[in-house]
Amino acid sequence: MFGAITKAYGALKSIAVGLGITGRAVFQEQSTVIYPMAEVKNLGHYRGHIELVGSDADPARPRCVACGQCMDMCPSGCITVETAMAPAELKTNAFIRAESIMGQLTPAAHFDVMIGEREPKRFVLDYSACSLCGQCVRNCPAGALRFSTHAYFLSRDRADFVLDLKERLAGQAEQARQAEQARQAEQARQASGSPQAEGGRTHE
Amino acid sequence: MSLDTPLLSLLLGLAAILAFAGANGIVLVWVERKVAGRCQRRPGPLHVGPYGLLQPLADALKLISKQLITPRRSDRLLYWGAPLLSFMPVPICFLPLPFLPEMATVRLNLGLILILSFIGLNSISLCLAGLGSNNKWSLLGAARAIAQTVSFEIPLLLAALTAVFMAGSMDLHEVMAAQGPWPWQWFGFMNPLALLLFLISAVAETNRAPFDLPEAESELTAGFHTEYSGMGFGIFFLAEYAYILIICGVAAALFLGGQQGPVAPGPWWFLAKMYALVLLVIQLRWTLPRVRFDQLLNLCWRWMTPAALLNILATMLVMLALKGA
Amino acid sequence: MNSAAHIVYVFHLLVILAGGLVATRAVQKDRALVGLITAMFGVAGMYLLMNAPYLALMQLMIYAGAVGVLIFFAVMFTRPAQGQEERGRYLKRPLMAVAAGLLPAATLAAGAFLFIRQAKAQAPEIPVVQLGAGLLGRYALAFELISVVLFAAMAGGVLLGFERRRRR
Amino acid sequence: MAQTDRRLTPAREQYAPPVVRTDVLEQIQDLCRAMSLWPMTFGLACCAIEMMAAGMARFDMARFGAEVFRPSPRQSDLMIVAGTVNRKMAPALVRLYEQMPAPKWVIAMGNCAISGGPFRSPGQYNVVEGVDKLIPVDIYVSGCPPRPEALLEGLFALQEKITGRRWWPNPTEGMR
Repeated sequence: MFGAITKAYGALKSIAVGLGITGRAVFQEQSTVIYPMAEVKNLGHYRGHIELVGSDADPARPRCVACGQCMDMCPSGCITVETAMAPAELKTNAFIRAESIMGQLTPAAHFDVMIGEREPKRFVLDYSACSLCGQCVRNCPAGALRFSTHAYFLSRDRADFVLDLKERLAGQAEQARQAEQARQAEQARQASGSPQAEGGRTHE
Repeated sequence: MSLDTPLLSLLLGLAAILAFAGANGIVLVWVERKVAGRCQRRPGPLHVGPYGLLQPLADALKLISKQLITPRRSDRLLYWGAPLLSFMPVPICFLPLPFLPEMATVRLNLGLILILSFIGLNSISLCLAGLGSNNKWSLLGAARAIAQTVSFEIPLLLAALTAVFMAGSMDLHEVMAAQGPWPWQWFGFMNPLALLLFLISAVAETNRAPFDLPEAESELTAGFHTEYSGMGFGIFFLAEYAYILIICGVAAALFLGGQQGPVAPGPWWFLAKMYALVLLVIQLRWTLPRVRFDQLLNLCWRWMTPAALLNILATMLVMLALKGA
Repeated sequence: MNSAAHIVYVFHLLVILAGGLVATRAVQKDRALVGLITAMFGVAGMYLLMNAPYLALMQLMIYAGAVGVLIFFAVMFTRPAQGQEERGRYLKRPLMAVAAGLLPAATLAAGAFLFIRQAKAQAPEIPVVQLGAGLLGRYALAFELISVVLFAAMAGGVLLGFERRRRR
Repeated sequence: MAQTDRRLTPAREQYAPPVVRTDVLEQIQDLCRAMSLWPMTFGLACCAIEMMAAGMARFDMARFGAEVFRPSPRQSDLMIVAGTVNRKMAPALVRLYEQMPAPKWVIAMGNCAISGGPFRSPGQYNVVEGVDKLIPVDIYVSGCPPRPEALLEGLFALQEKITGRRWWPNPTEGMR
């Protein structure tokens, strides 16, 4: 009898404790990001699909030397690089050493690529097959690949996920150029008068 | 229920009750989702209408416009009769609830029995849904619903009977009148065990979590309403919310003094108590995990039924002693 | 009795008859049970018409609510596979059904005619207190006997069930 | 591999058009449908974790009326195919889709559901290369897995597809 009463008391107490927890949660601060109205802050370390990196001289032209290492490395075969000979004026005498994981197993797989000899005609990424393993970025000898923060990539058509990264790079360079122009115009306007607090968006 | 009641006022009353039940269902769905969100530190429905108030409306209209599917080889009559039967007793159950002195169109001296007997019919509709769907999950859900409601009706009735003994009447108005305005004059304060038993078995009777075994989603897909799409499912939910309100109203009248209150007694006290209990039931759902079936039946037969019997005995003895003194 | 009461009476009568017909004639057991519960509702309506609301509600609560649901429980687990319902025609069965129906009808009729009284236009409603006093006082023995009979019937049902299972 | 594989039978559509049909009514209905997309509790692989995250406190799909994860296909409007669909799962997926009452929508979430993702390779015998071979897909949300907000964006895109306009501010505008 006494045992039953203590057991019932314990059960009721646990219910009360549970109600207390949820009851307190009602008045606590909510942990929700009101997403489309407020932006998510930790996108900086999101690694989306890969992008080509523009060369230092011409941001619209990829750094890629079309060695094909990324194509070899990709476990799901989602990268296709079509190679073309680069214009003669870009040709340098520097070499970089391409080394694959496979190369670590068989040392004979090292090979040297001349910078500026070849360039990608098309650099096609089928993002819908990618598993974001990052082997391509890690193994690129020319440092020509990076991860994007393109986190919200969706479409009504499956074919949209096949990206021509070279075209994208050109578009991005154009956008960056326009943004730079706009920024310079703004600076000029600010310098001429009406100083304004600059409220830039922090994340890329 | 004499026959000389003018038909028009009867129809008007019925329409008012149905409108109240429908509006109540819509509001309670919103409240439930908001409370669920708040309990988990998220806002709940927010963007559809101000504070998400139009959310249940959108849901209702969407449910109405969904395709209605009758499963092949199901029993058409039972299948579509079940949701209707689950909602039909609702207006009758609202009748004896002491909302307003005038609005209680039929002041039965058996109000409590009326409510309890018609609430019991809900389990029949669950059975019909389970049998009519021609679906194993529905059948199992219906079987659970029966075992659960039939078991928990006993402590529910015994706990209600305790309050009836204390008041000496089955009319909810008279039970209310037998209690005083202050909380320590309420039956729930004088006899907290009865209130507790009544609330627990009320939650079990209305198939709410933590006793929502007839629709346990992790085990039975959606239990007895697995096969119902669109408004078939919507009516079940409307009925469920109506029953929650009714049983909380009964608890408020029996144990919390109903319209009696410290300042300005009146129907608002009753409404406030009823909705406070509904909020408690909703919060319970988002607090406690679902019990296992054997735990459920053990709780009923090994704990609550003996406790209710002992409680009713003790109440009688105390009343006799008080009478003798 | 006014005409409205007559209409209601006929309505309840029809409900009872229809329910009974479905209960006895339906092939599927679940439909038969729905018929039975419909008939119970009709009977409850009759009680209400006779100004005995307590009895009517008890009829709903205990017979429609509890007993009907328990029969549902039994039906649910004895349901044969689809299309394998028993459809055999036996001569014995209707005879037995008629006999089973006639016996209580005859007993009731005999009682009614032996102890016939003038039907009152409007029966007075008997308060619950009086009902309770009667059941625990004057009619206590009859009340308990009914319980014993019910208990015996239930125990018999359980025994038969065990017997059948053992034979399998 | 061949399309004649009986385990890769696409879903059949059975849908009776509504009896009453007027433009205004249709618009109101579409709005209501878009604002209460109840998804089915249906996760296949790791993307399902992100789907759950989208329903949890940080992102809270409930704000758009889409938190009612229904366990029964009969009561759901939206099938979020979150994860790898393999051939053994394909018939179940098709059946669940067929059991949903019209109107119904599908979001293919994650690269596996879109195209088989990393499992797509010549000669593989196991993974369905794209759930659109089985059921009609409305919105593809790419990623491996997509972020929870990306699923929310997928929900908005679906709402846009249903009603013809985007209802919420669009922070992804500059993100191309």
